[in-house]
Amino acid sequence: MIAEPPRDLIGQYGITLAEFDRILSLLRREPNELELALFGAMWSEHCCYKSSRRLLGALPKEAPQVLVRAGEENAGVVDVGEGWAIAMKIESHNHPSAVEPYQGAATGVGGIVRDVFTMGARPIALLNSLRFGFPDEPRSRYLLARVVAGIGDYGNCLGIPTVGGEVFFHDSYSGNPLVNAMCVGLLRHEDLVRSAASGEGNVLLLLGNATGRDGIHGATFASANLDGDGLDRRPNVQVGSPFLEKLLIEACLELLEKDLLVGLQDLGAAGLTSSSVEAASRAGSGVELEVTAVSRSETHMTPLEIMLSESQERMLAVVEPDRVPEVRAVLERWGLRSDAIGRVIAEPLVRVCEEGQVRAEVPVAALTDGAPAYDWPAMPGPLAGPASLPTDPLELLAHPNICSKRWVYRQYDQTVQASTVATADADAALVLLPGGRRAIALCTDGNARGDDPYLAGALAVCEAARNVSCTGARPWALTNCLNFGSPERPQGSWELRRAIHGLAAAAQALDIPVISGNVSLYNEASEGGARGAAAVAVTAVLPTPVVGMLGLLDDVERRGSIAFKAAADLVVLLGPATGPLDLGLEARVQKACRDAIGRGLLNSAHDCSDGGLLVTLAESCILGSVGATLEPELDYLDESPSRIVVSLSPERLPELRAMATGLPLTILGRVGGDRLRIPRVCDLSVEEMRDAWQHGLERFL
Amino acid sequence: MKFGIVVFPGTNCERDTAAAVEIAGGQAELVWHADDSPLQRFDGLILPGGFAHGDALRAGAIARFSAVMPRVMELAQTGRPVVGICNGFQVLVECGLLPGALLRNDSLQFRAEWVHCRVEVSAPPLTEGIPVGTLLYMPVAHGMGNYCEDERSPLGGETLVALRYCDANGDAAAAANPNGSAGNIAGIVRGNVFGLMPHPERAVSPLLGSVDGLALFKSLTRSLVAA
Amino acid sequence: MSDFMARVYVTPRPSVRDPEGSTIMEGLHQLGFSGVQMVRAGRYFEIMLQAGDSHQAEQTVDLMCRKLLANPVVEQYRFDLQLEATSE
Amino acid sequence: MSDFMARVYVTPRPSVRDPEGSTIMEGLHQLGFSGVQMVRAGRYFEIMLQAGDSHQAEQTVDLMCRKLLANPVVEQYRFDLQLEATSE
Ligand SMILES: Nc1ncnc2c1ncn2[C@@H]1O[C@H](COP(=O)(O)OP(=O)(O)O)[C@@H](O)[C@H]1O
Ligand SMILES: [Mg+2]
Repeated sequence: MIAEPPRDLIGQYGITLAEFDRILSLLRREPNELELALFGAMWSEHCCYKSSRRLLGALPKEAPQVLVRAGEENAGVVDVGEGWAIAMKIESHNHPSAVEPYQGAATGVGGIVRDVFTMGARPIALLNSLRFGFPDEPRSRYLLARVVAGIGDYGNCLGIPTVGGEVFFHDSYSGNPLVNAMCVGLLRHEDLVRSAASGEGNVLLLLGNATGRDGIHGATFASANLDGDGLDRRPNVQVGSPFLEKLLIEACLELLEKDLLVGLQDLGAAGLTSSSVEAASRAGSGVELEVTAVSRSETHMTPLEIMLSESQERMLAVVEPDRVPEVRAVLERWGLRSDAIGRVIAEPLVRVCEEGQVRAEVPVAALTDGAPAYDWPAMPGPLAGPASLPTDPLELLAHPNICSKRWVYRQYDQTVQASTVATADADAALVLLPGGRRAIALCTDGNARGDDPYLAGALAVCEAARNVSCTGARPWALTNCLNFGSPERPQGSWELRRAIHGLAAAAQALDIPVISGNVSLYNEASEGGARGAAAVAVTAVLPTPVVGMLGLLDDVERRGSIAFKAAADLVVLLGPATGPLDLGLEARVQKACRDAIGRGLLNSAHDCSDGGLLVTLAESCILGSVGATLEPELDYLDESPSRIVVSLSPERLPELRAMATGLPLTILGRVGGDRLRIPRVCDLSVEEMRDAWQHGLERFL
Repeated sequence: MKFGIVVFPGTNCERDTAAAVEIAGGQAELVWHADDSPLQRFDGLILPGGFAHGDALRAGAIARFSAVMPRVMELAQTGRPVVGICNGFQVLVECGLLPGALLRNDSLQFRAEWVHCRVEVSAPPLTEGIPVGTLLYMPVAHGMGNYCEDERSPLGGETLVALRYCDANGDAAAAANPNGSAGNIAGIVRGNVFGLMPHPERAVSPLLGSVDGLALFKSLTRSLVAA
Repeated sequence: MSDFMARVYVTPRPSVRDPEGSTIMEGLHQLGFSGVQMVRAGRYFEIMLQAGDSHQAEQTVDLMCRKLLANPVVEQYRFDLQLEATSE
Repeated sequence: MSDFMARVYVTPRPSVRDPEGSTIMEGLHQLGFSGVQMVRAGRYFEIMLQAGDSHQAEQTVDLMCRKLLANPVVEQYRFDLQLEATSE
C-alpha cells in the first residue's frame, strides 16, 4: 500500500535531510511520496513559520478586547463594543506579484478576504501596503500599474471599499516588489465561527472553484530562475475570479446565518492540505479525504496535485450529515459547486484516499506540532538606507515617496457600502460602525527610514498608531506583515529578530495587542532583477515590517482631519522639535492629541513623518486650501518621531496646554493667506504646492 | 411606497441602495434575479450597482437575460419608475430600456472619485423638483461608464440627457469628465426609466461627504406620492 | 452530431471611438514601432460547440453573436467555423 | 515600403484558468445554447503597419506581441498578416 521510500525526492518537496530524519522519527517509518509532499507543504516556511515562530512569541497578544488571539484562527478578532467585533488580518503576496503582478495582487486580495469571512465576518474594508523599485525604471512602473489594477479590480468587484494603504519606492524592491493586503470584517459576537473540523462523521464539503494545477510546487518555483525557456516549466499562475469569490462570501455568510455549518476554513497556501490539516488540528480530530470526489478543472491530476493545488476561491465547510441537503440548496441558489470530499474521523490522522485506497496516512500532530522551528544564527550587517529626499520644497512635495497617491487610490472604490467617512488623503480612514455614530479608524504603515530594523519595527507601530490618533480614534488592535530577506543569512535573521523586538516593544508601550499577522521571507532578487537562489549577487529588500492598525472612535462628529480650517488659527507642534524615539513620550503625545480632538479643541491634526514638518505643514495647507506663516527657525526636514502638528483657535490654547502638561509644545505660527511661509525654508503659494504634490506620481506614469 | 431592488449574482450595492430608499421614506425589498414572478407589488424598481456576472463580456450583457428581466420590462411599461444606478444603468442599456452603450472608460482604468453633476431635466422619476442647473456632488466608481450614443436612435425626442459631469462652477468641461462619455453624459432618462453612473446612495449624509444623492431618492419617493 | 470550433472576432464599429486601440498605438510608438498606423482593439472568442451540421453550427454561432457576444450598438462581428470531429 | 494588416489573436494559455470564458459559457447555456462545450475569452487586434517586406512585417509584429500585446506569463498569441498596398 505504501510505496517505496523517496529519499531522492526530498529536495523537491523542500525538505532538508535533517527534516527527513525528523519525519522518520515522527512516523517511525518511511513516508511515501504523497506523505512527503504533505510534510513539505505543512513544514514550508509559509505554513509553519519555522524561522519566525519562536520570535513571534515576543509580540504582546493579550488584551481584554481580544476575542481571537493571533495564531489561533485565520484572522484575529477584537470586541468593538455594542455586541460588535472586528476580524482583521494582513498578508503578503509578494512572490506571486513579482511573477504576474495583476493576478498576484488580485489573488492576494482574494486570499485575505477569505481569511476574514471564514470567521463569520462581513468584509467591510480593504487596505494595502506596496513597495516597488523607483518609478524611473520601466519595470517598476509596469509592476505598480498592474498591481494597482489587480488590487482594484478584485476589491471593486467584491464591493468592499479599499479605504487606505501606502506606496513606497526604493531600489531594493525593484526585483522583488512587496504586495501586502489587509482585510477588515465586521461581525456580531455571537456569529463568530471557528474553523475546527469537529464532530466525528461530519462531512467535509469543498465549495467554489474546481481544482486545477495552479500554484503547485509554488515554494520550489519561488526560488527558480524565471528566464528564457523556463516559461513552460512554470506552474500555472493562479488566476483570480472576484465574481466567484463574491458568490462564496454571500453563500457562506448565508449558511452561517442559518446556522448550517459546524466549521469553515478557507483554502490558501498549500490548498486542501493545509486547510484540512489545520481544521483537524484545531479540533483535535482527524480527516479522511477522497481525492476523486474533488471536482477538477484539468485531466489526469494525481492525488498529490489535488492535495497541493492552490486554485483560488475555494472554501472547506464542515457540515453535519443531515444538514448537507439544506447546505446544498443554499449553494445551488448562488450557483456554487460543492463536493463532499471526506469526513471528520476520531483518530487524529490525515488520511488521503483515492477510490477508497489509502494513499497517505499521517498523524495530524506530526504535520503541525511536529514541524521544526529554527533559530538561525544572527549577525548585524550594513543596511542600505533609503535614498535621501530632495531638500528643495517643491521637489520634495513632488517626490514619489511624498506626493499624493491619488493616481493609485482613484482606481479603488472607496465609497461602496456607504460607510466610508469622507476624508480624502487622511492619516487614517474612518469607516462607520452600525448605528452611524461610532467609527473605526484604519491605516497601514511601514517605515523604511530606520537604519536599524528595531526602529523600523517600532516606528511602524508608532506611526500607524499616531495616524489613527490624529483622527481622534484610540488604537485598539494591530495586525502585521513582516517582509524580509532570507533568514538563512545571518544578517537576514538579525534584521527579522530586531524588527520583531522593535514591533513588540512599541506595541507594548502603546498598549495595543497584536491580533494577527503574516511573515514573508526570502524577499530577494539576484543581480539583474530576476529572483534566483543560485544568483551571484543577491539583493534583499530593506527590512520591511508593515503594520495595519485598527482604532476606535466613539463619536465620529468629533474627528480629526489634516486640513487647516480657519485663518488666524494657531499652528502648534505637539511633541519634540527633534530627538530619538522615546516610546513613553510617543504614547503621551498620541493620547494628548486624541483627548484634544475628543474635547473639540482642534481644527486639524496631522502626523509628522516622511519629509518632516515641511511636508506635514504643506499637506495641511493644500488640503485646507489655505496658507500659513511659521516663525521659529527649526529643521523643517527633520523626521523625528512622536510629533503631531495641530491647529486650533487661539483662545483654546490654554486648554491644550493643560491637556499636554509635561509634553513639549511649540507654537509654530498661524493659518492664513494663500502661501506657506517658513523663514529660510520656503515662501510658496498653496496652488504651486498642490500642483507639485498632486502630480508627482503622474509625471512618471 | 415599496421599491424592488433587483439583485443579480455579483450585484454589490443592494444594501446601500435599500438603506437610501428607507432614509428617503420609502420601503425596499430585494428581488432575486432568478425570480420570474410578477413585480406589480412594487411602486418602482431600482437596479443597483455592482458587477453582475463579474462584468464578463460587457457590463450587464449576461444579466440582461435573467428571468427577472421580462418582469422588469413589464413594470416599466406600466409607467412605474425604473432606475438603474451604475451597473444597473449598464443593464438597462444592454436590455434596450435605454438607448446607447456604456464603453470602457477612456483612461482604460477604473475611476473612483467624487464628481459634480449638473441637472439637465427637472422631471420624474429622479429629478422632479430639482431645478435645472442644480449641481449634485456624488461619487462615481466604475470601469465602464463611457456613454456612447446609438447612431441609429440618437438622444433627443423621448430620451433626454438628465445629468452631465461638470466642474464646481457648473461647466461641462472635459477635465470634469471621469470616463470620456459623449457630451459629459452622466445620466439619461426616457419617460419613467432613468439610468445614471454616479452613486446617489453613497451621498446620503454629511458624514459620507454629501446629501445630494438623497435629493434624488426623495424626488423618487415624492414622484410616487404624486402619481 | 459534430464538434465545431468557432472563432469569433468582435471589433468596435468603425465610427465608434476605440480608446484602447489608440492607447495601444501610442504604446507601440513609444516602444519604437513607428510604422504602426492604426490599431483597433477587439475581442476574440474560441467556442467549442456541438451541432448537427455546419449549416446549423453557423446559424447557432450567428445567433450567439447577435444575442450576446457583440453589442450591435457599438460592435460588429465575424466568425469562422472549423469542423473538429464527427460522431454519429 | 508596403502596408500590411496584422490580425493578432491573444488567448489565455491553455492551462491557465479563464473565469471570463467560463462565465460566458454559463451565460450561453442559460440562453439555451446547450451545445456549447467550451469558451475561451481572448483579445483581438487589427494593426495597420508599414514594413519593407512581409518578412520584416512578420518580425515586427512578433516583437510587438512579445513586448506589449500579450503577457507571456498567462497568454499566448498568434497572428496573420495581409499585404494591403505597396508603394516604392
Ligand atoms: N507576524 C505575525 N504576528 C502575529 N500573528 C501572526 C504573524 N504571522 C502569522 N501570524 C498568525 O499565525 C496564524 C497563521 O497565519 P497564516 O499561515 O498566514 O494563516 P492562513 O493559513 O490563514 O493564511 C494566523 O492566525 C496569523 O494571524
Ligand atoms: Mg487561512
